[in-house]
Amino acid sequence: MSEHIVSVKANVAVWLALLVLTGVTTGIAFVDLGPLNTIVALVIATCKALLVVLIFMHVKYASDKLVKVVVIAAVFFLMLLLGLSLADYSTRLL
Amino acid sequence: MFDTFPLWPARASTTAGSVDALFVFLVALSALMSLAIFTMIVVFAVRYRRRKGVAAEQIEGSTALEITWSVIPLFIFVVIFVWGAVIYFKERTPPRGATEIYVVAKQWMWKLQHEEGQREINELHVPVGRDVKMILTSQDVIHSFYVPAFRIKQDVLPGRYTTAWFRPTRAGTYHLFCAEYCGTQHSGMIGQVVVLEPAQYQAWLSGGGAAGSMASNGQNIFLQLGCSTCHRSDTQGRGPNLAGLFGKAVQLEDGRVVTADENYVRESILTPSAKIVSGFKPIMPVFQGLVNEEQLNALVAYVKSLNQSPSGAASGLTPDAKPQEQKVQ
Amino acid sequence: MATAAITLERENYLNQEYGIKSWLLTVDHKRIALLYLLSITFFFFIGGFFALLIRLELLTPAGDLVQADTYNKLFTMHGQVMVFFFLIPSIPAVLGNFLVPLMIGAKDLAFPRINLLSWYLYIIAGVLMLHCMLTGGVDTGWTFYTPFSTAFSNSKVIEAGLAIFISGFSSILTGLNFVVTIHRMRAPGMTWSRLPLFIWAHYATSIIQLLGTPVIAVTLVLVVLERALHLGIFDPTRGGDPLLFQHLFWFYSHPAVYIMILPAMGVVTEIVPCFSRKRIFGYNFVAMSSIGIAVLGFLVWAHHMFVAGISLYAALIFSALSYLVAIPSAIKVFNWTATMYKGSITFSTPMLYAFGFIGLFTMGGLTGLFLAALGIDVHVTDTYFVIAHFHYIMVGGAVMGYLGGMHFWWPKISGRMYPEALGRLAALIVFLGFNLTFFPQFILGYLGMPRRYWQYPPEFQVLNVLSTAGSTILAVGYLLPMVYFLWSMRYGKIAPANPWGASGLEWKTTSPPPTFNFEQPPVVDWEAYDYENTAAPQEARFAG
Amino acid sequence: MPDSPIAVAHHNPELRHHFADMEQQRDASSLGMWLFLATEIMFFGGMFCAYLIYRLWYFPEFAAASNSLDITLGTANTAVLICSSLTVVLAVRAAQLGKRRAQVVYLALTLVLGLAFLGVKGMEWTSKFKEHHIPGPSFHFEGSVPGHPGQAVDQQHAQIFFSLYFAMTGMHALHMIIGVGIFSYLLYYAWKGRYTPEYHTPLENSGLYWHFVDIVWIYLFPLLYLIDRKK
Repeated sequence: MSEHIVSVKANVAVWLALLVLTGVTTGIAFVDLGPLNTIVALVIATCKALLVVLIFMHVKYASDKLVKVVVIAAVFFLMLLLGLSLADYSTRLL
Repeated sequence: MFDTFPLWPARASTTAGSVDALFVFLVALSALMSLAIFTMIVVFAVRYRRRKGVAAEQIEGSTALEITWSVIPLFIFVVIFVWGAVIYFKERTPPRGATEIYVVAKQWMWKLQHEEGQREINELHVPVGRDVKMILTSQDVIHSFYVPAFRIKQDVLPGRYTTAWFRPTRAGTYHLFCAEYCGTQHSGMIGQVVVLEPAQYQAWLSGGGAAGSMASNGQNIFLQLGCSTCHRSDTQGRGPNLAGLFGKAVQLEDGRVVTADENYVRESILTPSAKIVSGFKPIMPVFQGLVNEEQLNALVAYVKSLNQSPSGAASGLTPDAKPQEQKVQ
Repeated sequence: MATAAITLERENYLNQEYGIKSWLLTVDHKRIALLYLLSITFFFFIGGFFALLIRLELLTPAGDLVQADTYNKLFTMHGQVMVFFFLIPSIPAVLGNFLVPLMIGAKDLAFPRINLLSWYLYIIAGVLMLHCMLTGGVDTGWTFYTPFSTAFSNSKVIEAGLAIFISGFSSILTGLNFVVTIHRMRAPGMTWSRLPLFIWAHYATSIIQLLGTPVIAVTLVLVVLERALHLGIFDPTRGGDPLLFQHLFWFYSHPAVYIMILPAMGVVTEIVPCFSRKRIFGYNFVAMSSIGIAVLGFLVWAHHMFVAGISLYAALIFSALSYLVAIPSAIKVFNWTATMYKGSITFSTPMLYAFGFIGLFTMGGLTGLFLAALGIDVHVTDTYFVIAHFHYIMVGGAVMGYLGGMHFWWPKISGRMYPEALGRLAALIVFLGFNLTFFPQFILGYLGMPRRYWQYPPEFQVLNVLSTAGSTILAVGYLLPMVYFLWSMRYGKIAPANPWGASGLEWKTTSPPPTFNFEQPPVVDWEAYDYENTAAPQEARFAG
Repeated sequence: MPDSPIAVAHHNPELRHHFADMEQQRDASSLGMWLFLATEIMFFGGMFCAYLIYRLWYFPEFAAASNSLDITLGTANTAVLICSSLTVVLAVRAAQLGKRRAQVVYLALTLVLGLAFLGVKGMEWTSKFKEHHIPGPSFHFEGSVPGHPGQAVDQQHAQIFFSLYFAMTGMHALHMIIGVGIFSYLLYYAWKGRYTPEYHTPLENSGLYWHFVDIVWIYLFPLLYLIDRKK
């Protein structure tokens, strides 16, 4: 696996994008979108996280699929924890 | 001999029979399965034990066999799952019109109260043939209400209600256990359930000890705490009219719709701001710490009683009730 | 004898260096395995001692041997010591540590220093646990249920919680080491489909260790914080939900059962083909069933909570999912049985343990079906039925597997043979003692005797006496191997490189192996379980 | 510990005896780090699970409590952390290219930014302390539910928010402190010129860790600070 060296330009672009997204998420929190507020905030956070994972953490350039599998697996199991817990909490009556 | 060394628990409720049936089925199935596997192992072990000049025959495997012994158990499992789920569903769905008994568990004792007002400690009297619904809560840690003869068990949680129900089928005295570890005297938190013939039960019930029904106790507390100032029987109150409320769907201020069950009434008394009824202001004071579990149970029983007898309910909500209020004080 | 003398003098991992420092600072996975062996044996005897006291107390219905509080501490610490300080590290940290690099043809685990760190974390946790036990102990039950543990117990919950938190990191690092080693350190030719199934089992175990353990770690942190600072997250009087604790706890603690049983299955999967002189039946299915158990094991946790107050619908979902995990377990049992078909079977001690494992695991698994059936679970959960069920899995399964593995690889580990006749006798004693101890508990459970009871109604006494009698037999069965293993280290016959005629890579190096495992880096050009081309041992060479 | 005959053939002093070559060693370390991060996801996951449940249960109080957090400091701190991620990336890049001075500069910058984050966090915690927002006997919360100024806020439910706030940001800060420790170590060895284009695995893996901690904050920020900010 030869290392990929990301250009300064790409790195700075990602950095700027992250800063802009931070501004956007803060700004948009003050706009009333109803229940969409939470969703928008989480979508923006996920975009930021993806930028960091793919570019800063070099996952996009990894020739080895294993790293991707590990990341996806961890997120999958986290979703299991949240999802199956919610299966209880969202249907509790008495 | 049987009494000192029983091999099967007493069967004293309608649920017990159906649980036993599934249990026997599973025992038979397991015996069959293990017998099959153990026989094969023994037969192979003997038949294919090492012998001079006889080499093992290398076998890769068989996808057909693998699929067979995955799919057949799967079908059997579906049967067990559905069977078990049906029993569970019945166990968790109390029938309408069941007699209600309120249970407060604490380290290390069971406090039970009948609708009619009788209080019992570590002992519960119920009649044969009547549905009984237990409304359980705990004052401290988690306990578990367990009557092996009825095959029912329900954890008793602090801060909320859980329910369980049974219909006794046979008179007798049965164990009541705490089944969730609750501290030092966990194994001492035991009692008995006395199932009586209906006539005997009536005699026991009239034996006294009750200071008014739970609903009337609840009504007294309701008036004492001044709840009736806002929760009036007409539409003029600053709080919702409680008559006919129980069991109904309630439209909340934030758009949600909830069912007015025991936990809803409980929460609305203790932390009223949690669920604001549509059209009302969040002005009700918090009663957490002001009422104990028994009083809370009585209030819940009272709110329920407002469904059953509209006339009695009305009397509790109108200024006519003044005399009763004085009686309390 | 001349050849034996040469074997002894050959440099190996045991005689390469001497002195306490060469052990405490070693990064050799084989030496670390032995460090673990010593430490978990120590904790096994502590846990076993607690178990015997519990059984003695239950000899009579009245609480007369110890005080109620003492009894509560005994079963709590029995559970915590056995689960976190014996069963979870047992096979992975001892046999796994020793064998994973050997089986795949590596010189060591990927991170030898982290491996040593795991052991030190385990020791720190163990010392903390011992300190906790000696200065008052803890009485919450190994399950730490809130709000009892956070607001009511007067015992050393924080200390025990921290000890288990630290031992969790030991477990995580071991799992991490295994996954990386299996991925990155395989010898040339050791493809995934040639891996011994012991490796597959450990790979699956490691997945659970990696993804489950952190959840209990953070849960215990929250319990500790709640107890110390009254956060209220699990406290109903502060708006918290005690069931949330149970969800988080079982998210780890149910899969944790598979951390204990999967490696034992791996051991049995090595033993059965070897003593049947046959390839394993259905390699792919056995391998995939390990992974299947690991993944599906994460979907079933709330079946511990059917009466706890969870929603009816959640209970239905978790019950249905629980049956799914039974399928891969069943596949394994069927494949082991099928492997014996048309084999050439011998009955050495490891094989006897494998038989015992299959039998007891089958019964443990089948009674699991009872517990997953909602209607029955309501009656038998939190009773001795559950106790019996999980002891069939964890003791009947995991410990039988562990002992079987210890006998199977003892020649490789120590370079000596254990006395075969005594080995078979001990296996028999363990099997009989185990069944006498735990089978009556199934009946007790269905009769309705709740677990964690210090005193009980008199009609349960006969069965309890049987159980206590069995436990003393079981204790003898466990002491015996300990004695003759120690004896064999000095007086046992010198073990050849491959006493069983087994096909795995670990048998292709000397016994005990040299520090870097192989004289020459191995290249694998044969399939797993290639018993067609592996010579059976000469009878005389290993008969005890 | 003597090297086995095979390993002797390689001469990079950083190659550990049990690996065949540098590439295998690097791949192993990288996989190990990613697996560790996977466990970290589950570690924080337990707290996110608790957060999710209580946010659904006690949404009004969560909104009220969230509105009492300082959004300016929160946003600024997010920006600080993002900048530190950039400096980490540039430090790793400098190592890849063999530029020692740049490595040292970027690592030092990372440390400064990390400490700045912790400083701001400390300021926020201090003001929470002064406002009696620390869960416990003296807890008191006076904020109001957004959109319902008159509604009394349930103290206990608000306290749950702050319990989770302190648990989650505390655990995050602990990770930051560990990160600062690791980066001080890296700075020292970068100064010594240990990290070369052939060998800079520690730098790379610590970078992964730093980015992960950054990502946790990227989620914590909207979840804790931005609940129902609309007026």
